[in-house]
Amino acid sequence: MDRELTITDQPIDEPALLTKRRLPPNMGAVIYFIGAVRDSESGAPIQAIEYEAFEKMARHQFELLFDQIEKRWPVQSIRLVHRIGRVNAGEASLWVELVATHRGEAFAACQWLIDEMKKVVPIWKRPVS
Amino acid sequence: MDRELTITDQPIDEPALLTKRRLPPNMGAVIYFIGAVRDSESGAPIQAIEYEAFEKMARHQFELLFDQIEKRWPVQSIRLVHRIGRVNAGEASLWVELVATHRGEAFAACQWLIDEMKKVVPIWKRPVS
Amino acid sequence: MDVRVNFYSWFKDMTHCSETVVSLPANATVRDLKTAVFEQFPKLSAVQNSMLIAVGVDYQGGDYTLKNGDEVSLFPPVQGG
Amino acid sequence: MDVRVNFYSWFKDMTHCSETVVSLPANATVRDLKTAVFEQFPKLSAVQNSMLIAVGVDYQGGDYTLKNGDEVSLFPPVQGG
Repeated sequence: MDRELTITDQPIDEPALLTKRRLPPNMGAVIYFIGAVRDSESGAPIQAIEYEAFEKMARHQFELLFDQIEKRWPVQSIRLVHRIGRVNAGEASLWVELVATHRGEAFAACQWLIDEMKKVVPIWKRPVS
Repeated sequence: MDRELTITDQPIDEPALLTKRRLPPNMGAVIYFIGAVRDSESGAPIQAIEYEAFEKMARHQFELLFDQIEKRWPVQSIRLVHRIGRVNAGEASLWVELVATHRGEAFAACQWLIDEMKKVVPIWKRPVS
Repeated sequence: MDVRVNFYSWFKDMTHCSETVVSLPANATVRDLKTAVFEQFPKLSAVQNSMLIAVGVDYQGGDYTLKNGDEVSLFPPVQGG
Repeated sequence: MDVRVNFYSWFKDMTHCSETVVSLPANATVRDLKTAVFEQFPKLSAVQNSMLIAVGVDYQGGDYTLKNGDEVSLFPPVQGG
């Protein structure tokens, strides 16, 4: 399984990432998930979220999740970008691309990845009001 | 719920579609699903798939599915492009964008939409070898 | 009344045409129409279990009563995406 | 042995520091380390039920035996995405 993991304090450049997609002709499904910062948290308006990461461990934990996906689903490739630092409301904090033969495994693996990362990858949020 | 449905015999221009995304700042999740034509069908190599649609009914059935989604999940917007005519292996035949507050409803609605369209929307495939 | 019938996908290959017109008595149902169509195209009766039927742009069952001007479409299972 | 301990997120706010060093006997476990840390930062013991503990880049439980050079991280539940 091809993997590409980016943890960055720069805005996520979706068009540039799209340009670099590799879609081998035996693959039938691509899923993108984009998590964006919303302009409120627990009902109160916010300007941004400040993301903090324990980056070395975050990378390792992401790789462990990718290992699990590789074992469980026939996924061709995963590209994941997580932004850290200040992310303004309306901007993307997470971008995931998953390429697979069929949509079933693409959806299953993508949802599992996001659910699990929220349990184990050491990244924290702090709302900025 | 905003909706935009396109049935076209032209290639799906993902970068252009991405540029036109509307992501209100109270929305936290975007999903894209891209269905691509694979270079084999039932084990035999193919060059392309020829898609035929009963277009007027296809539009109506898509709208009925969007109505159902609007009733069942708090989804902000759906954009869907289905290509008809000849689509070469490696090219996208289906493009779906779904914007929602949270990822749970985005994933649920997107999967439901694709599963259901494959049951009711009158579009047919013919492999070209 | 005359009812126009459209065929799609490989149903066209079986009937060698994309549409036909069948003459039906007033108040005929979709079931009556199928009987009439199968007389004209006997091969289609062999695939009736996987046949989908629409009147206009909506799916309808055998009990649906046709009215003048209705347009019926017969086609195999759909496979979009 | 001396073990470096890092704090993340609002654990830093509670301890007013991002790291500390605790002295432990040889063969001390993560559990022993927590006891030592709670002595230094009593507020942390109140949130120990929602505390995650890593040694290096892997999560570890209380029974894990620390060795010289280990770096321990204590942090609240993660919230990426």
